Amino acid sequence: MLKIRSLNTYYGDSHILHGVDLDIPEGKAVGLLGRNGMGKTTLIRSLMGFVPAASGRILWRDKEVTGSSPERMARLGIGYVPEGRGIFPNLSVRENLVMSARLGAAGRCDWTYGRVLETFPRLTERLDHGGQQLSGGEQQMLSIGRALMTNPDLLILDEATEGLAPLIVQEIWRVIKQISQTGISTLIVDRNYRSVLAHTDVAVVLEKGQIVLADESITLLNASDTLSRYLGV
Amino acid sequence: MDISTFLAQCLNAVQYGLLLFLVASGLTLIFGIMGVINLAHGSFYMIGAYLAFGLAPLFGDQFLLQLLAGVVLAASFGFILEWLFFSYLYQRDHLQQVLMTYSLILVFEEARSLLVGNEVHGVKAPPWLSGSIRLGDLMSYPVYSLFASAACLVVAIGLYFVVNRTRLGMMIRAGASNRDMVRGLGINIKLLYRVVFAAGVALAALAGMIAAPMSSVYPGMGGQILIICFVVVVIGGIGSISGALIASLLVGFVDTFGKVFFAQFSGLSVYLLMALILIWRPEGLKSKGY
Amino acid sequence: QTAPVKVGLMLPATGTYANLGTMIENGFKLYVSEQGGKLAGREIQYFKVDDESDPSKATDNVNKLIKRDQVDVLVGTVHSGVALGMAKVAKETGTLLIVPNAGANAITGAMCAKNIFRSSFSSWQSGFAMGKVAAERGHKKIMTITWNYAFGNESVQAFTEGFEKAGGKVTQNMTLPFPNVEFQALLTQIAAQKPDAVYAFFAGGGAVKFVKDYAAAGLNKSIPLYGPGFLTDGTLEAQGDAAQGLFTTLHYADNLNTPRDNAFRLSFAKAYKVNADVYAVQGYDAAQMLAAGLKAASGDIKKQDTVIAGMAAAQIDSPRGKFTLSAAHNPVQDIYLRQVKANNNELKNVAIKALADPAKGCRM
Amino acid sequence: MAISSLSSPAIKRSHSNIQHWLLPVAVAVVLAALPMFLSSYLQDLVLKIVIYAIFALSLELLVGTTGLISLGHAAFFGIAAYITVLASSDSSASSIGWLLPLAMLGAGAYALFVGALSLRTKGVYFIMVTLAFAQMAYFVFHDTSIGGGSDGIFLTFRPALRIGDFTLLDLEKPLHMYFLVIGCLVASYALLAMIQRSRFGHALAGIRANEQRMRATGYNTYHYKLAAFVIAAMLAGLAGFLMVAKNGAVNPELLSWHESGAVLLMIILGGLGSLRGAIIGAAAFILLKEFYSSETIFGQIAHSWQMTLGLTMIFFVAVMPNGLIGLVAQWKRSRAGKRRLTPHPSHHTETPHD
Amino acid sequence: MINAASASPPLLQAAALTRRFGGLAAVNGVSVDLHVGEVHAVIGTNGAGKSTLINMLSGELAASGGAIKLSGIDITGWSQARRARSGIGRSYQRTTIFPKFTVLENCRLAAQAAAQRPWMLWEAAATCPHSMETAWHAIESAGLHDSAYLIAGTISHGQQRQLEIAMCLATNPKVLLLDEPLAGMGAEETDRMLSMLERLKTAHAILLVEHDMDAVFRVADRITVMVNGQVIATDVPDNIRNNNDVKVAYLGETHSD
Ligand SMILES: Nc1ncnc2c1ncn2[C@@H]1O[C@H](COP(=O)(O)OP(=O)(O)OP(=O)(O)O)[C@@H](O)[C@H]1O
Ligand SMILES: Nc1ncnc2c1ncn2[C@@H]1O[C@H](COP(=O)(O)OP(=O)(O)OP(=O)(O)O)[C@@H](O)[C@H]1O
Ligand SMILES: [Mg+2]
Ligand SMILES: [Mg+2]
Repeated sequence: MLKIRSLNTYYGDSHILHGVDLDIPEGKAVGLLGRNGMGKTTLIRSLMGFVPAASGRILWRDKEVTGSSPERMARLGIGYVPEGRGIFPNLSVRENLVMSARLGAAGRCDWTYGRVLETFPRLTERLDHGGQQLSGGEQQMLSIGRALMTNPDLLILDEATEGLAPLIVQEIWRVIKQISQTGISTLIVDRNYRSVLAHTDVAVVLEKGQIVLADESITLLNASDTLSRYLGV
Repeated sequence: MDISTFLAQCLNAVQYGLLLFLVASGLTLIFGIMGVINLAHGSFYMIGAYLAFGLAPLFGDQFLLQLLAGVVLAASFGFILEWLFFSYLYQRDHLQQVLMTYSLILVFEEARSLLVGNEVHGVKAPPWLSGSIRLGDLMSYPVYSLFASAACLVVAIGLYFVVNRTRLGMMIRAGASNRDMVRGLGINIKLLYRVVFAAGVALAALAGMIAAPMSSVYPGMGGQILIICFVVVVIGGIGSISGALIASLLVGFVDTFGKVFFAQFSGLSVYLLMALILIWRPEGLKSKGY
Repeated sequence: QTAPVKVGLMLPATGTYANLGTMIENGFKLYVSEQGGKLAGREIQYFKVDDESDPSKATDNVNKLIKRDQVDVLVGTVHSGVALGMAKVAKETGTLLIVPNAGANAITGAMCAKNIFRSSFSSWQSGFAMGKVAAERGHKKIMTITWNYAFGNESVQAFTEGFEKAGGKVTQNMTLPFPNVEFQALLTQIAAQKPDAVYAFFAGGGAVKFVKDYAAAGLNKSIPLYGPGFLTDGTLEAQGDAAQGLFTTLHYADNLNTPRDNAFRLSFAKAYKVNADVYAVQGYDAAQMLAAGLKAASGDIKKQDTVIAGMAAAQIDSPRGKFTLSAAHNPVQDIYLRQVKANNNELKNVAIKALADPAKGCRM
Repeated sequence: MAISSLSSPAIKRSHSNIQHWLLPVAVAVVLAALPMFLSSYLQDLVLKIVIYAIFALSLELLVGTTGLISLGHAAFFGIAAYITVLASSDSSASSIGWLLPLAMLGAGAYALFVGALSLRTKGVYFIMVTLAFAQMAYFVFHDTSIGGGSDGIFLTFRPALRIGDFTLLDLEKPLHMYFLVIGCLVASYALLAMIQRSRFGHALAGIRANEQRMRATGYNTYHYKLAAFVIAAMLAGLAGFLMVAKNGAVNPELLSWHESGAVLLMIILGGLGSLRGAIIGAAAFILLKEFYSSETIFGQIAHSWQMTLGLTMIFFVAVMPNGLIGLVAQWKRSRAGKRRLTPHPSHHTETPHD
Repeated sequence: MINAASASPPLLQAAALTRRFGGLAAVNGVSVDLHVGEVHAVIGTNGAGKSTLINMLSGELAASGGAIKLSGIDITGWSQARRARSGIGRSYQRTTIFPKFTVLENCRLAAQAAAQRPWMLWEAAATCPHSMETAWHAIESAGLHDSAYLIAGTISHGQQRQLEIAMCLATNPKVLLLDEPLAGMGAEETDRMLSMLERLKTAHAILLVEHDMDAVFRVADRITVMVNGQVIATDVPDNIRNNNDVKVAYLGETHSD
């Protein structure tokens, strides 16, 4: 559904992404791995349109969307859970969720306010708290919930389990699996590569802004030598 | 002070407070919620007053229609203004907006002087609002003032509802804290902010139009109201509509009774109030803490 | 002598007083052009600076005229604080100064100097005269109300002096901060205390709002309102019905109906397409005073002592009526009692003839 | 392009000390030589600019360095000016020796009071509390008779500095005035430049960047901010003293929010975070207005100087995101960009750095 | 089992700490002791009050009740800055750095806190040898030497997390309060960080809040488990691992070490 072709991205003078190619097939979960500072977030921000790509193409369902604004990309059906959560601190939990509610492409409405709260019961107790008053983990749940409220076709999770308690992490992985099963594609960045590989169909590894490894997740899970070379494990 | 005078003074205080609120409401929207430090707000108020002066002959007795026309004109003006001068400022240091809006004040003032001259003009209240109500044996109260107060209340309630209870309001507030994230959720924030800015301008202009028959229109009328409106917004807690309402009433009371009891120092009173409140509650009266 | 006389006009071109600045400038130029563009045979060259009615910039602005343009004569300004700043510099540099409006008593009082003249009035003059009138009209207890700033306070003091000398009593002196225009609280106090009359000083937009609020509160029916002329000068169109019948005192009125005034008004209206007002007269007379001085020195502006002596001794044939200058260089003039009718401040009678400012504190 | 707001050793290396000081020293020398060439009017204009430059520099310490935006800075300027007039003798010239310190300490004392209270608040609230205290001071002078009310009061004799019978400085003399003012600019600039590179200055910059972290690392940020506030107020007081010594008159407008706003505009126009920017901003603001309101240059349009000045500033804001001083950096960068065709690996450019 | 370190008097001791936000008791009567030579991990559900506990210990938040002692001295009323200067260093869960300064400057500013002397205006901050040395040391320990001259706001999230720790170290603290230091770090960095903690604990008292259980069980000498503001268990790791309450409330059944 999303194709990226030879994407190059700069921050000022520094060349971060070097001709990245990436395919996210319809209904598949894709893992994005790599050490700190290798360009995972940059890749996501480029494809969302936050950072303009210097060259390369982005295709959404075979339609050219290169250079689109983030709001356009989101409206195409991309839900974005950014690194660092991006909660609106001046809005209450309820408002954070309500404001982003939107029907998905083709009027799909799988994720409602009620279902999000069901998925994250902890948020129910905090509905009238401001975004800033939440604990780190609560914020993370809110951020995922908020992205789900847009009923996306592709969900991008950048370090979505950071700061979550193990039980919740399990829960999140369960939800991700559930999401994948409903036919939503996912792009997952997470430091726990084992979980990523366990919950994705394919995975790619970024090293210094280049894709150095791309394969079925199961294959990679077993290729611990190669992985340790690129991920330092 | 006997009791009837006291009550009359309270009425004065409320009325002044409500008028202040009407002007401050547009400012809360632009300054408090969008986060644009808008010094030109007083100029929009002035533009509104001059609009009333200019439109009155065209509309005759159709006062409400005239208000509507003025609001539409002002909103379109605000829309264009945002597009020309503000759309590229949000990413920059907030202080750049200060410079921009200050420059706009200069331009507006001069444009006013060139277009309509420097005289003081009166604007007539519509006939159906020009009566007065007797109050005690000496005073009487102009009906128009009561109308103005009522209009202020309506605006207050409407604005409160839109900002706090609608998704539009939530989006606006979200945009103030994290523009990028709002875009990432698929909301066209540029358009949204242009509309909000236009609404702020329209509110200021509406306040000017409503105030015109009471205060007349004259050069420099915008500058006088600007600072006091900032005071109101800040005392109330930035971005809080209900706070602004409470604050305007408070300022109305302090100003009214300050003049009566401490004439010599009444210039200080409002600022003393602000300093005390902010030292007591560093985030204004109605800060939500988030 | 062929070089023109350089006249520096320091008047407001922006802000609340911009209009008054224009009237003064036009009055001045009208007289000069009536004389064929020359005074005592000398061409007049103008230099202009916008004083912005900001006293903190007064020194800088007046220095532009004195140091940059090296003018021979300064004319200005409307705002008293700015005029005081001008007077201070004029005194230090010895530049000839004619003040065409600002009424601060100190200009021809404590700050007086031989090179400082005024073609307008002192705030004392109109206030004092109204005090006398109010007493004559049988009022005993009067409240005053004004902005808490120098001119307002001076006006109220002069009124009190005149009124109490004539046997009245000022019961309360109310002020509000300049330029606050929320009068309602004080109007309520007036209604509660029920004085015989009220003396008020405001100007411009403040005057308009005060007069309208006063009427809207219904006070104008039971408690007469008095004030110096500025309460209703140049504001009548905006004040409308609310101002009808008000009494004010000033050194000028709209229908003096003297041949001199009629001629002046006609030629002013022809030249500038608007009716002359008191500010135009003051500008006009400033030019007349300069002309008198230049004539005495046969056009040689550099003979400053002669010029000054000429000005001080002159009798000015003003549209307002002839006047002479006091020892402190302030007009000794008739103060008129006027009443508002339609859009005019009509002459009722002469409140005090040939009233001279006491020039308190002047040592010259 | 990445630019550190502190001086880093890497930048130090590329910026030799001489280069660093050359420009300011050259400017000071030129300023000192100017009276030989200028008419007394232009000399006056230079003085006005320089006094406002000192005033702007003082605010720069607060806004640019510490991140405290004050909209009441004119209060200190005005209070020092009033103290100067009120404390001066009416019969002879008072000595700069005690008058100047008195004026500055007076401003500093008020700042200590205002700062102690207002530093409890943050952001826009801080802006407004400083405004509130300034307005209070304004109304005290405007509405009471201690300083002549709204008309203000005048200095009878300008201060002088005598040692024994020898008159070192007599401010009635334009040249003495001139050199005192230039000297004060040099001293203020040097002081602030020193502060900026000192530990104190770096701590202030840290507070501006992230006060929470500064507290957590062990800085008593409140005291730091208060110290900066008082120092800035005293420098503003210095400017106020010079202003009244030059003009010989004070009135409440000196304390008004218009004045506070104007000086804030100057430093924004010049470019925040840079001492040079503050000076350039002050000069630009004053000169632009002078220029546009000059009838000899603009004829009738001079009457509409508000329009031309406003439009010019709008233009500046539109094209110069970092103020006038940023223009220099922009220009350098575009030149550097042309020189090297391949991207340079280094992350460093030269900072707008004083 | 009694750890050798526990025998010595605690360096930092919190007794019955409580903090309320309106009606919510975010931390409710929590007591912890920190000893030199020991990593004391605090784990617990999201919103259990771990960060709030650290905020109170470091002085960022005032406690609603309870007392804090540092080397036996009551510091409950001390300001945050004073506590920091007396040797309490902390890191933040949400990265809290100076984004516009270089990495080195970030650390130098932190190191400078130990020798502030703001009145020495004539001395350039950048050449102060003491702070430079300490800063470099911290940068090396955190593994950021390659990025020392980069602007902190432009390094990646994981690198910023490393900087967060480096800045804490640069103040030369005796007590380290680390709020999820491993969050956002890659496997390699995690490994280095854990080795560093093991090294540091010989001379420091360390409180570690962390959700990475592999890491916690690797370095912790003692674990406190919090749920809803209260401590449900404090014990050595092995006992915690097998504690049923903890499993239900926090670890979950499927957890494998
Ligand atoms: N705004 C920026 N300006 C300049 N360089 C940047 C900027 N943001 C990131 N970089 C650089 O780009 C590189 C890639 O960063 P990115 O955030 O994409 O890494 P990442 O793979 O997401 O790492 P992590 O796992 O730590 O989040 C880093 O080396 C970083 O220094
Ligand atoms: N400033 C505040 N105002 C109101 N409530 C707050 C505030 N700060 C925290 N809380 C609440 O206190 C509780 C404890 O928060 P805390 O941040 O200490 O949790 P935590 O244990 O650190 O969780 P996490 O592991 O998710 O970071 C949360 O429920 C949070 O919503
Ligand atoms: Mg990342
Ligand atoms: Mg936490």
